[in-house]
Amino acid sequence: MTRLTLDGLGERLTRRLAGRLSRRSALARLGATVVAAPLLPVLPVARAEAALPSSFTRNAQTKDPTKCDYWRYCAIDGLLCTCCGGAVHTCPPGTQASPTSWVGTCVNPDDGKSYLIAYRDCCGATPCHSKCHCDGTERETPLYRPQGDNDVIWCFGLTTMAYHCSTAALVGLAE
Amino acid sequence: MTRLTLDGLGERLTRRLAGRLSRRSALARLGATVVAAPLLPVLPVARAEAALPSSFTRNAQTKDPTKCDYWRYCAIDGLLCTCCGGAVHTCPPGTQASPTSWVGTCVNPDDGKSYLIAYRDCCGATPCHSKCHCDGTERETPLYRPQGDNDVIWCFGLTTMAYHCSTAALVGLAE
Amino acid sequence: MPRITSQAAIAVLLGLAAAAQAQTPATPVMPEVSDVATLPPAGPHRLWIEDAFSGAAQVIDGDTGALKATIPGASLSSYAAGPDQRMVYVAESIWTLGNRGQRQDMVSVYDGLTLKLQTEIPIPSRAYVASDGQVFALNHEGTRAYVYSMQPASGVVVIDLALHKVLRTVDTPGCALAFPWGSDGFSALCGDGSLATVTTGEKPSVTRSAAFFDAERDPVFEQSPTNGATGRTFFVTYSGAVHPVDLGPTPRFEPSWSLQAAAGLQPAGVENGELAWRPGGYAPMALHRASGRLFVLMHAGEHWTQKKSGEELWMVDTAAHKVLRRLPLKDPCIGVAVSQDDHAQVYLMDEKGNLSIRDAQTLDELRSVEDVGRGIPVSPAL
Amino acid sequence: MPRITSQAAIAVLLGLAAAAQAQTPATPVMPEVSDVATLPPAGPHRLWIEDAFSGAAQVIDGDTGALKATIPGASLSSYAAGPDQRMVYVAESIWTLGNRGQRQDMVSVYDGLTLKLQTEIPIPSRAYVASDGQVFALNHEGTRAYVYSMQPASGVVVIDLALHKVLRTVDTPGCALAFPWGSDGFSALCGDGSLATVTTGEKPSVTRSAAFFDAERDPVFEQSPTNGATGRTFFVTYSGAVHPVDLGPTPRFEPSWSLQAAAGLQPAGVENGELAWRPGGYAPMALHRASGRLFVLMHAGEHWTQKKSGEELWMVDTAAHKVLRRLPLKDPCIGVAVSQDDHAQVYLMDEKGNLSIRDAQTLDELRSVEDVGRGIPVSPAL
Repeated sequence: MTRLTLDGLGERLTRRLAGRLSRRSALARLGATVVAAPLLPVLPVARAEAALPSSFTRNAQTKDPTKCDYWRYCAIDGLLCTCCGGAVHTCPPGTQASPTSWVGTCVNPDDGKSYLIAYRDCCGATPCHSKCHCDGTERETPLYRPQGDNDVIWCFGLTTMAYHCSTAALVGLAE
Repeated sequence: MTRLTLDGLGERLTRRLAGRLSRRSALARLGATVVAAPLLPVLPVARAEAALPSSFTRNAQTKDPTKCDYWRYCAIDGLLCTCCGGAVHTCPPGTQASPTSWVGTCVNPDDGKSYLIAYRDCCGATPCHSKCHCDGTERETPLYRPQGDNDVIWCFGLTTMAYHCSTAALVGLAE
Repeated sequence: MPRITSQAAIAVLLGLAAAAQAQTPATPVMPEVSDVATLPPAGPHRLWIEDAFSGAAQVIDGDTGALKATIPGASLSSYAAGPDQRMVYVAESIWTLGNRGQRQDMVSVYDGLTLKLQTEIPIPSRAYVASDGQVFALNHEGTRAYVYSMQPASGVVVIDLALHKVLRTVDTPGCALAFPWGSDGFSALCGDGSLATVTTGEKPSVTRSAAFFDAERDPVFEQSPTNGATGRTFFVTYSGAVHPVDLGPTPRFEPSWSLQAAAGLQPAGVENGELAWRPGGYAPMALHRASGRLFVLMHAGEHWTQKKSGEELWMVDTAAHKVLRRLPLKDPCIGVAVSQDDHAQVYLMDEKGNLSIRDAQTLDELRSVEDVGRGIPVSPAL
Repeated sequence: MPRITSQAAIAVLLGLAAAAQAQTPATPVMPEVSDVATLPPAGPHRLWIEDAFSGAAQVIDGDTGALKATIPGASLSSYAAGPDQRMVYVAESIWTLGNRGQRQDMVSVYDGLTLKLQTEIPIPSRAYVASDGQVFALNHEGTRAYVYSMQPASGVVVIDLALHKVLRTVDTPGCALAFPWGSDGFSALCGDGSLATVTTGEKPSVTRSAAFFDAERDPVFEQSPTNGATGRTFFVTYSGAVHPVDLGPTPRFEPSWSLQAAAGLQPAGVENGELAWRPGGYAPMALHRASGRLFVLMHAGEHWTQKKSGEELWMVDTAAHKVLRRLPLKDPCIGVAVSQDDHAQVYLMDEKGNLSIRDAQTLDELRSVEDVGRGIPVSPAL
């Protein structure tokens, strides 16, 4: 609807309003999600694991969340907030945690279980100078399956989408 | 005057106008310079050379303007436009040549003469990805002698001051 | 007394009357005038290096390796060229205060020779993604541009490039990207593995095919190469299955075939632990449209390594389903592009940011450019 | 049914109802909530790494070397902190369309613990320079900020940080920078080698001293260290002459002395070919105010090498005019900073972007941080 309305308006005005309107709508629609966030997960659970663990899982560790081989990062793409003044599921000061996220299913090598990980971007500031750039691609899907796409800037519903870094919050067991 | 006027206005408005007004005044005052550009030089001529040439001059070459030791770059600071689709005194496509510049006095090792070089920035586009970054510091002066300060973004009087790269135009003999 | 005049002007500008007076005037000689370069008309070997995060696309001459210009762009912009690259289009999202303020989505229009900004076409929204896929594409005539938008809902903004205005936004629920065909049609890929066929006239129509790939376990690359003039498209899955489809009002699906089989190897599977040669990278493949030759970056790895850099470049005859050449790469490559002329060039970007320019027939290296910087190679020829 | 609700919401947002329905619901367990960190109150060893071109300042804990936060800023911004770093100020120039559009100059005000934007103070203009000098400075009480402006004419914008508004702009023709002293005064350096003394009350007054250095042949560094509380300032020339001045309503000039002589060497001259130890770099010196110790990056070179990286760090007793230590540097350093506490730390940034944190007494290395990235170290303590 938003768009149809906009098409009626003059170009300049359209541009001035576009961002605000579409963000508003996004926010409205996101309301539920935001509230319900603690009780996520929404989202795709991978099919039963194959007998053999994935190459990422076979090499994953559970001790150092500032390294790309940390078990939760099987599908992360971006700068680790753990290197930027944040933590595994904590955004650095001055940034905003996105209410939306893409999702990965990572195996914790300590218990061999699969967990859902919500990769929430921290937004609203210039990118972190972190050297910790990782690009996990396990079950990472293209834009037509956005819930698994780590190329998307996941800052929907925030006042700005300037990307700063990415977190990996545990949201549930996958089995 | 500009400023006194602005002080009277509301803060928001002040901000909206500030850039435009100050740029306008700058442009107005620059008119003469722009027009007179072909007959520059304005500008500080160094005192008589010491007997010995400077270390930059002793190592300077006159063949390759994409290298930092090219003779005209004795006081340049920035990305060489010669590596960005421009030339020694030509801005790359899509950028604007600044009507103002800082000035250096460089010795051409071929004739041993000192020449005035106007370092004009090319502005109005994101910075060039050039690997050719140089920082000549011969007679380079601090902000209180801006005509010799190569830390200043010399894009005064243009519609934007986004820095792209720097050129080195020959403007005259220094003796 | 021009010198006086200009001295005065500068003096005022810099507030340095005192200093200026003190200066010895220089002997007037004919000074060099500063000017601005323009690009020559684009030849077939013009190349773009697109850097998603820093923004800006470098314009490189494949015949010399020289950087000729920079197309300005905000972070996470998408770039496209019109016919003969006479016009250059940048789809970008800019906030009025840089990292905050009012969001502004637009397609900025630049003259292809001067790179001077011609106009900005405001658009309601666009997908803000670090994607090299079909998020911004022109039809083969260069009269329409399609911008994929996912905020708040999935849709495609249709732009008339003659009128410089948005015609409409077509909702594409569950489907993304835009593979243009004909004058005003495009196809999109859907989350259930089907294809959406969209006509964008007064009454836009969206029809969905049956699923033709498993979008969850073995997705097709969003960078799958397409020919906007014919609709001929090769959707390549992460595991290397090639689905040839003739896009159009009624898309024609051909049986899929395997890149590995085309090289005389076992087709690759999708189970953990299964090592095979697989396509991968950030710009993993490029199609030479006239010859139907596909150039694919391949690496040895398990499934879900679709972004891993290529260790070999495979030259594939898409008609004969045959791999004609396997070129081992000294340094792993993140992207490949190919020019569209008869004496085509292949462009390879390695992980260190070095560009290799090769003859597309022989794959011999013609020249290499060191330290071009992050970014993927793109041949902007429509 | 929160899961249903949120599924629906996401489904709408992403237009993926179909896909979402298909998904197996996960076993609900207590999921982690995403939150945002805040900074602890600043200790004396908090350090900023300021990157002029990319913008942003990294906040680093000198006791661990860890990156604690990033202060956002546009390209070519200047950064300053209020008392106890409870507030952080960024003087920046932003165009509404990034590389084009409407220019907006402002001082952005951030809370020192949350780094949340509090307000933006619009200013008429500011010098748009890649300078690490005194272009943006607070008085020692943190009640006033001074922004140097050179467009169109030389002047200083005076800001009341309690009212968050510009009080006035004082014209400083022929003079630049702002070295604050007292509650509402500052001094500026002039192109003829003199000092301008400025009071910024209702009726601003600007008085000029006689020239005390040769601004053309041997300028003083714009990064010359100053003590806003006492006005004590050491203007250091490119050749290493130190001019102590007590800034104030009536500045008191002391005879200059030579850094080289303080090390038992010949004072350096300014003629070509004269090799000597000289100060240099992008942040070439730092003053420990309580002890009066000056830390200077020195290199062996001829005159006009004022930006060359330091090959030694000299620790200088400014009262005794004596170099106490000469520390050879393994890698050449572009910048030095020092904390202001009794157990002070010295911060050295080398050309490779590695940070060395040292005890200011012994100059022993306490820790080093690899690859911090471009930028100069700054101790933000007022």
